[in-house]
Amino acid sequence: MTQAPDLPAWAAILTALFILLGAGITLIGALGLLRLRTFYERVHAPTLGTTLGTLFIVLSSITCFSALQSRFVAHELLILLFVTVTTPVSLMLLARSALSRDRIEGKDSVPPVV
Amino acid sequence: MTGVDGLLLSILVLPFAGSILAAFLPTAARNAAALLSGAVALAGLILVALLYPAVADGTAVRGEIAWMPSLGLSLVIRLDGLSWLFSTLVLGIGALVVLYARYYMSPEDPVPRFFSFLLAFTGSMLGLVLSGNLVQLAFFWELTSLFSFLLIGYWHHNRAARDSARMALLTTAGGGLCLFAGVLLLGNIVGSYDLDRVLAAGDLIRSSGLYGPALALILIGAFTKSAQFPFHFWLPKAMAAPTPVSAYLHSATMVKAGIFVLIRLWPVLSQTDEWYVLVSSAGLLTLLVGAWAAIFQQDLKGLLAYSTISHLGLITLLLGLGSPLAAVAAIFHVVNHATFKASLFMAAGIIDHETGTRDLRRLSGLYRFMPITATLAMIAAAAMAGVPLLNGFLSKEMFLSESLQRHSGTVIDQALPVLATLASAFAVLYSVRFIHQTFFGPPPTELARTPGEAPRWMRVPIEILVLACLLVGIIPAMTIGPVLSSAVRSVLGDATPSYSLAIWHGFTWPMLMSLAALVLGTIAYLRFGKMLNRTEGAPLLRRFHTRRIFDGALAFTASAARVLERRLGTRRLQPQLRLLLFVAIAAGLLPVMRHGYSLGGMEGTVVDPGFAVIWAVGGACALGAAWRAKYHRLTALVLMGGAGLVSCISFVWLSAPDLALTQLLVETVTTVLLLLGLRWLPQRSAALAPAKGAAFPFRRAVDAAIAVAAGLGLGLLAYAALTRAPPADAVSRFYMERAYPDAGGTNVVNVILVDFRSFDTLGEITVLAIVALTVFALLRRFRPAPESLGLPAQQRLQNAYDDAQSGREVGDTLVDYLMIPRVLMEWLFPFIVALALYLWVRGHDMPGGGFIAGVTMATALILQYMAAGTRSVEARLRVQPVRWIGIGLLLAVLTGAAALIVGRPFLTTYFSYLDLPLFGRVPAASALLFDLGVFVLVVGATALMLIAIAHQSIRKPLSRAGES
Amino acid sequence: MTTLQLAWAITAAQVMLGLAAACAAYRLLFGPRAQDRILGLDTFYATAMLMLVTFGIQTGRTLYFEAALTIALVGFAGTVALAKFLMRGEVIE
Amino acid sequence: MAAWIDHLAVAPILLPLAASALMLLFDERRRGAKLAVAMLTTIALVGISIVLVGRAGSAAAIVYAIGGWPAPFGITLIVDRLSAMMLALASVLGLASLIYASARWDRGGPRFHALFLLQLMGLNGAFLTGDLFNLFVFFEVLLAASYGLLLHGSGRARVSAALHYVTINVATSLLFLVGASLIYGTTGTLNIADLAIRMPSVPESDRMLLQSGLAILGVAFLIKAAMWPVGFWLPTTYSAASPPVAALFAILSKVGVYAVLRVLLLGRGGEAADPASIAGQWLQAGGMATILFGTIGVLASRTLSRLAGFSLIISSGILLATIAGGGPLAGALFYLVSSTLAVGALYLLIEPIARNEAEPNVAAAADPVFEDEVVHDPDDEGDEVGVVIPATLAILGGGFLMCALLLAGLPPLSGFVAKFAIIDGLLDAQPPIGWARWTLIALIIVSGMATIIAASRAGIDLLWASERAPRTLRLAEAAPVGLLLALCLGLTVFAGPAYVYMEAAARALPGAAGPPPGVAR
Amino acid sequence: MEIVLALGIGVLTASGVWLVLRPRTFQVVLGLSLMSYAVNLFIYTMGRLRVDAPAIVGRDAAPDPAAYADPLPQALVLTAIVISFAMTALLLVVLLVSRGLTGNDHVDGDEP
Amino acid sequence: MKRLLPHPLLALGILLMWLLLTASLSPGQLVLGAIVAVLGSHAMAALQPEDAGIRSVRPIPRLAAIVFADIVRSNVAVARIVLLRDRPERVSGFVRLPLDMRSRYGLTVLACIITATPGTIWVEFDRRANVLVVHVLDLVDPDAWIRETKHRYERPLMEIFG
Repeated sequence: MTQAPDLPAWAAILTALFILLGAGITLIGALGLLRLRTFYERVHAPTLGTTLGTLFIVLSSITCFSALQSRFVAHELLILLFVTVTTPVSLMLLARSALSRDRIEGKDSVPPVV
Repeated sequence: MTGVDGLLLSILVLPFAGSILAAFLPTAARNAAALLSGAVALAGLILVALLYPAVADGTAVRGEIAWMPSLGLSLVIRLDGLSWLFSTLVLGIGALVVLYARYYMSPEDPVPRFFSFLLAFTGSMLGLVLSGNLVQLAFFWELTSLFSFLLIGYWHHNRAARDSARMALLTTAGGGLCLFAGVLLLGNIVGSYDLDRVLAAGDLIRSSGLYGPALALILIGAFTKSAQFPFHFWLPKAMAAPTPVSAYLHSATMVKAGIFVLIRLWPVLSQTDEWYVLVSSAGLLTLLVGAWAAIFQQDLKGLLAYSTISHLGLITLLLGLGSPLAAVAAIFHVVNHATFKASLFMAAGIIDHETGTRDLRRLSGLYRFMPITATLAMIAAAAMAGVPLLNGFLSKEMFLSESLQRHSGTVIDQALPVLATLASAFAVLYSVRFIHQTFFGPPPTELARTPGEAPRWMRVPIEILVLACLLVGIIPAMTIGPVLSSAVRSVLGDATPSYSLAIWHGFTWPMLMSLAALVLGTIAYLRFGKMLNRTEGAPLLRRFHTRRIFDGALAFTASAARVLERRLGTRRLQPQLRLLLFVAIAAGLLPVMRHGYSLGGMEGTVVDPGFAVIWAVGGACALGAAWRAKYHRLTALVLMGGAGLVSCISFVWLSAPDLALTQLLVETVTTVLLLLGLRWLPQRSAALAPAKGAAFPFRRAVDAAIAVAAGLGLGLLAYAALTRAPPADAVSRFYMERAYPDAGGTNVVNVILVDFRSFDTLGEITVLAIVALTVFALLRRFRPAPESLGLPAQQRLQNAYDDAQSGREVGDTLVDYLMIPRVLMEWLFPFIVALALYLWVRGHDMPGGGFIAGVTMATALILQYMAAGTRSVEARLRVQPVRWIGIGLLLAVLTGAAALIVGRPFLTTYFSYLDLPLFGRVPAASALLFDLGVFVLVVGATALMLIAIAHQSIRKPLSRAGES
Repeated sequence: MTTLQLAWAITAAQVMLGLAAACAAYRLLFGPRAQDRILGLDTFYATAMLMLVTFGIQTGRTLYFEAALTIALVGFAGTVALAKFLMRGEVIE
Repeated sequence: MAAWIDHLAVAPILLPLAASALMLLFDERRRGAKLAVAMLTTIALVGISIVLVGRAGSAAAIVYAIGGWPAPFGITLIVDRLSAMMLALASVLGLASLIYASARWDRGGPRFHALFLLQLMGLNGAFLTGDLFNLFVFFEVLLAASYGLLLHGSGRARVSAALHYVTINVATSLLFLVGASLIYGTTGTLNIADLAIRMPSVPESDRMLLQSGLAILGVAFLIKAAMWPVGFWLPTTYSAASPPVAALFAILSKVGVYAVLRVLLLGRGGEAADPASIAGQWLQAGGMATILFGTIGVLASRTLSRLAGFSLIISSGILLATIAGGGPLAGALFYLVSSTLAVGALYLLIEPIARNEAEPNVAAAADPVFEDEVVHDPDDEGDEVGVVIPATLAILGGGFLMCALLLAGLPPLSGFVAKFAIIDGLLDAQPPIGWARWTLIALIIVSGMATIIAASRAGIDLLWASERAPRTLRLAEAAPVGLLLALCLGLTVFAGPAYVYMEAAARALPGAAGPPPGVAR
Repeated sequence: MEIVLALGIGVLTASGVWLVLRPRTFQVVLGLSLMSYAVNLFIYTMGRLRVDAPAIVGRDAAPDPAAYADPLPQALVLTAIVISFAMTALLLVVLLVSRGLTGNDHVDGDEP
Repeated sequence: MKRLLPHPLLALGILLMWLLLTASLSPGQLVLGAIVAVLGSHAMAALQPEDAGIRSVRPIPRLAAIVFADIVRSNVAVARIVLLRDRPERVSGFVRLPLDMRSRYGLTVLACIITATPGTIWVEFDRRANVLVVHVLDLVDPDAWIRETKHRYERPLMEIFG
């Protein structure tokens, strides 16, 4: 499936650039999931995708639709905003849960309780 | 309806009406019930008598009421000579039995019920003999079985009565079913169930290929009812019934029903080899076996019962012989047997009544206590033995003379005279024994009370019957002659032979045989009389306990059925599901096998690498979930979430954004739901698993095969469909064309949901509502397993830690854990609400809609619950999901019903564009309101389900007394 | 001309996101621990959301935006529930 | 604009739905009012269905287009003789169950009345709808409500049974979806009447898919109809349910048969070139196996409720085998009505007959564990609904006897007429009559005999031989049984007109002459 | 695309069926959920695959049906999703209650 | 006013969101958005959240800029760790960060910042001790890291929320 909207050249280039950047950053973050050694290291990886990755893809989308509809379309910003707010929630909770589990199992790599 | 019709009908209706009336009499109304029954019987008798002139010449009168005309089934009441004779017997003896029973039945018994059954039985018997239709005959036949069951089991506190009633029912009703099948075959051969037409079609029937089966089935019916060997066993057992019942059922009615059918169908069924062999051999065997067994009975009623069997065998034998004269003898003997056997039963009842026992060995010399009864019994017994000047003699002589004729040219012809004489001698023997042991000899010694004469009116029925025996025996031509003639003629028609009813035909062979039997029987009694008292059961037959065989067969049936049920069925779930899937796969496969699997020619779309990658992930997730679900539930759940997400992405890829949204939201809610449930499930681990049986690998292999087959099957079907062009004129074209112009929405999917097919949506939300209510109701009674009643391990550890640490309180860990997320989730709440409202409003035009909005809203609520805890949320928000469900449902229904007010069909939408001042053109669709109902309901239902489970964690266990 | 290049760029981006999803799925499938799997699922969701946005770009339609927004706004509920279950043994207290 | 009587077509669905929605707005304390609403609704349903029966019997079928969309596109409700008859049957059975439940059973758990009405709604919808997917939706409605009602009162037996029942039915629903969607995928329509028209013109190359769909759909129906070997769930499930619920369930398995009549026979109509379809032979064989299994089960059953359950299986088998074998449809319909009423009455009778103590505690499961579990119902304490009537044993015995006769097909009630009609119809074929028909006839008779054997054993043990304390029976428990049995009696007396009606109903089914109603193209 | 989707449906179905046949209640619930995913996709395929053709019609001209994804199967899937969600919830609660009453999580309520 | 519109800022936010969603500034959408905004703020009011108590808005732009820059920088840093050959001497570990700030909202924003920045994640917080445990992917000098964080984020946040 190779198709794309018909955009002016500048918009097309920007869109392509942003989208590739965003996807690339996200992919790097995801690769981190594979490469990093411990859970606490791995938990950092997805934030790449949810910060800059999302930012660029959203930018790409904004560029594209603004060009298509000849006006500034910004509703994608909502995605960015909510992702920024919700991702920390899940990661925080997850990290704390992992910590709790490791403590219960007596792993020595985790900090003792305060 | 003519006058005759009315008369005929009232003959049939009277007993049933009386029966219903009697059933409603108070338990103590003995006299009223008896009076009613007697009046009914007498009235019937009078009606029948009035109709005699119409049938005297052998023709029939008919009354007909349409019942199921399209099936050729009408209620036909047909009275001819034969049925006149039987009706008279039924009603006449019925009246006498009623009189007798009035004195016989104890005041403690619920007598009205007895009379009610008796009358109903009478009615059924009349219905049987008056049937002008084969189906109707079977109908009343089964009714007689039924009411005889109730009569025999009348004293149901008595185990013997229960058992014998059941045995009688099973035997006769089972036979009845055979008869039913048989008459249906007959009807099929003839093309009509009408008796007249059937009787006119004898040749057609006998030449039909179905003759054999039909005959066999009808004979089984007749033989069971008439207690022919080997179906005779129920009759002696039925002596557990009150004596009036025995007197009635086993003389004139029940057992004669079988005979009646044989006579009725004699013209069309007999005259064949099959008939001769089957009927006469059954009759002959029964005659001998019954008589032989009667000799050895110690019970008065048992003796009479076997004698009845024997006489029924005699009649059957006569019918089996197939000659018209034999048929005449048979009909004649029916009447004679009825009279003397009824009186004998009544006499036996009196003896039982007066002495408290029916055991021949304990009875003796009763003549001096009850001379009248004794005399009457002696006369009746003499009739049974075939002593001259009594009616039994006449018919027996006809029988003996028939036995001398040649019928088949086989060895039976030679043996028959000897066997007939022998059977007669047996009859003499048991008759003599009956009389001599009961009435003669020394006075009885072991009786509980001193016997005396029975009440005056209790003897009257016997007197009347004995008088009949005498009259018929002495002046047959003047008494029974005309009746017999009309009966015979109605059966035999033109084939009626000439016969003479006279006492004296000179010294003929039959006369000599009779005498020989009398002498032989008497000598035998004198010689062996004492010995008979010492035997238990009849020699030769002793080992042949049909009763035990019957019981054994029943028990075997039950246990075999249980084994089979276990083999052929199962109560376990897994085999059921295996079968279900197997059958489904097979069903889907068969047409493919027949038509061949083929792909269509439509060009496919190019495979997108991203799509392929996603599905590789999705497939792996699904397989992983299947792999891990046993011991790693959480893992499996997470993996399933992955698979769900993949299917959601594919919906997006395949241009179905609505589906993707819905799938996604449902996915999230399902995950939360299953997690909520996980808390209450037992820990599982591979280490704790029980040992596996030997069949384990095999079962897993089978399951795997089924799984692969199902996956392959569905995948192949999908692929086959995908490669074909869609049907050209699919209805969806209409939806796309009309969605905007007629329904005002551009999102066709949503327009279908809330307009074209909104009825589906209404049903769907109803399902959701029902399930939510069910979940709620079920969880009110939820009691967790004891080991999951306490806090989960994590919480216990964390609480213990909080408790141990100075400066911390129990629960601090939780508060710290959730502090930040809680703030964020609280502030997200209004935004999610706004999103939900947005999704609802735009649904008609773009992806969204009430359901999606509702689930979004519910998720917002659940997030609050997760962040703040149940109590905290419910202290702040008014959460009333059940009410929301009600409101949503009502809103949707009322929106739909509003159309009815203007006479439009239900759920017709109203749609137009309003030009509002500020807003410009605004679409105003009633579908939006309908969707609001969906929205509210979905919020309520989803929240209710999740919250109901969540509430289980905060319920306080009752502190039990005695526990610390 | 640019359209074709853009199309290729978008497809490439989708493949990259697909690979990212595959990486996430690796954690999802092979753990080793429950938290890794949940992390994998969370990443998967994020990736999926981004993928939806790329669809929007590809087709030039805003239809997919709501789905993406919904994932952004409520998609984390699943992760929250899973994490809380790990921590506390139950989801709603 | 449609005549008012046409709008009545939607009332059997709308009325209970609205009434139950209304009930949800009030909490559990208003039980009396809810009972009144439920009772009024059910009585109204009986009235409406009688009016519809009258209407259907005298004129052409009502085709009610929901939402005003024309036939193959929108969803239509079809009131013809058959659906009107099924409506009447359902509402009468519902009324009887509700009266019975009012004796005390409705207090076994919350929201009984709402669930009850929704169950009726689901049934009515399934009978009325002329759309395949809508049929699925109503199947789900009635199933969901049946889960709720089955679980009403809770307790281990019910929950265990429900676990199986729900699982099997969810799997079945998936089959339904697969089948229905395949049919849509090959014909492009979901309207049942339209399907009948389109099926013959499905190209040969797509036939494989279409028939696969029909077959899978058929399996889904047959599971609901409890055909062997996919019907083992029925006796266990039904005997676990509380009596009024079980009585109402008596019609549930008939929905499967009804669906076979409405939908599967289309396949036969479509296979004009192939009359003795293989599917029909399978169905017939399956039906006969079902009769056999039911017979075995009846003989093996130790409790009355299992006996009743297996009787239902027998009746399903007889219906399926008769329908599939091209037997008399009218006779089958007559039998359907008669056996449903009889089993319903039997389920209502079982509990009073087998009742051990004077007043069973409907909520009895165990002591409450949680504080909030003890829901104090103000009118729950010592409240006598109805009058305790004398002569209990006679009434119970009489009722039981009648039920047994109906099931065994013995005179004098409608069971005999029904079996006569079926056998007569089976014999009424062009000779020679095939062995399959002979087997079927034999099986029908044998199953009747087995019913007598089992029922007499159970009845004698429970009614005649038991040494129990005098039983109590309330009017509210006896009256519904009386109602159902009186209907059977009526069906016997007026067998002629009833049969004529059913013959007309059968003639209107697809496969018979003339185009089916409900499609305007 | 078609082959990928068909394979996907097959794998989902097979996993679901395998789980449905397992003896533990939770497995059965998961299995039914997986099967319902598969069936939902299956229903969707009956409208054939359309890439880049959502069923949103324009407001102006009469649409050409061939240019859109078949909306009817989508509507059916939506209904099916909702219903299967409801049934999953119900089954879950039933199995929880069964677990509480019988003390184990075997589908038959007792260990074989 | 407070009863009519409990959280005016929030309401504004929702209105903004609505307008963004509908991508329209038509009067109709404005009115509809306003209605939704009022509804949303009432929903919030029902939850009875703590008052945010924003003291000053001046530091916000600067903070935002710092955060954005940090996010970009750490994105690159983490990407390097992932992509290039990982330094064997790189250690990751937990850092205990004693806080001075008490405001819940301040802490929340801090949590978001720390977690959203790749390479650091908010792990545990003890309310009574006001100590935070952070996991750092590339931990070179814990004390320096603590000092920097407190300076860069905590101080401005304390200015904003007090």
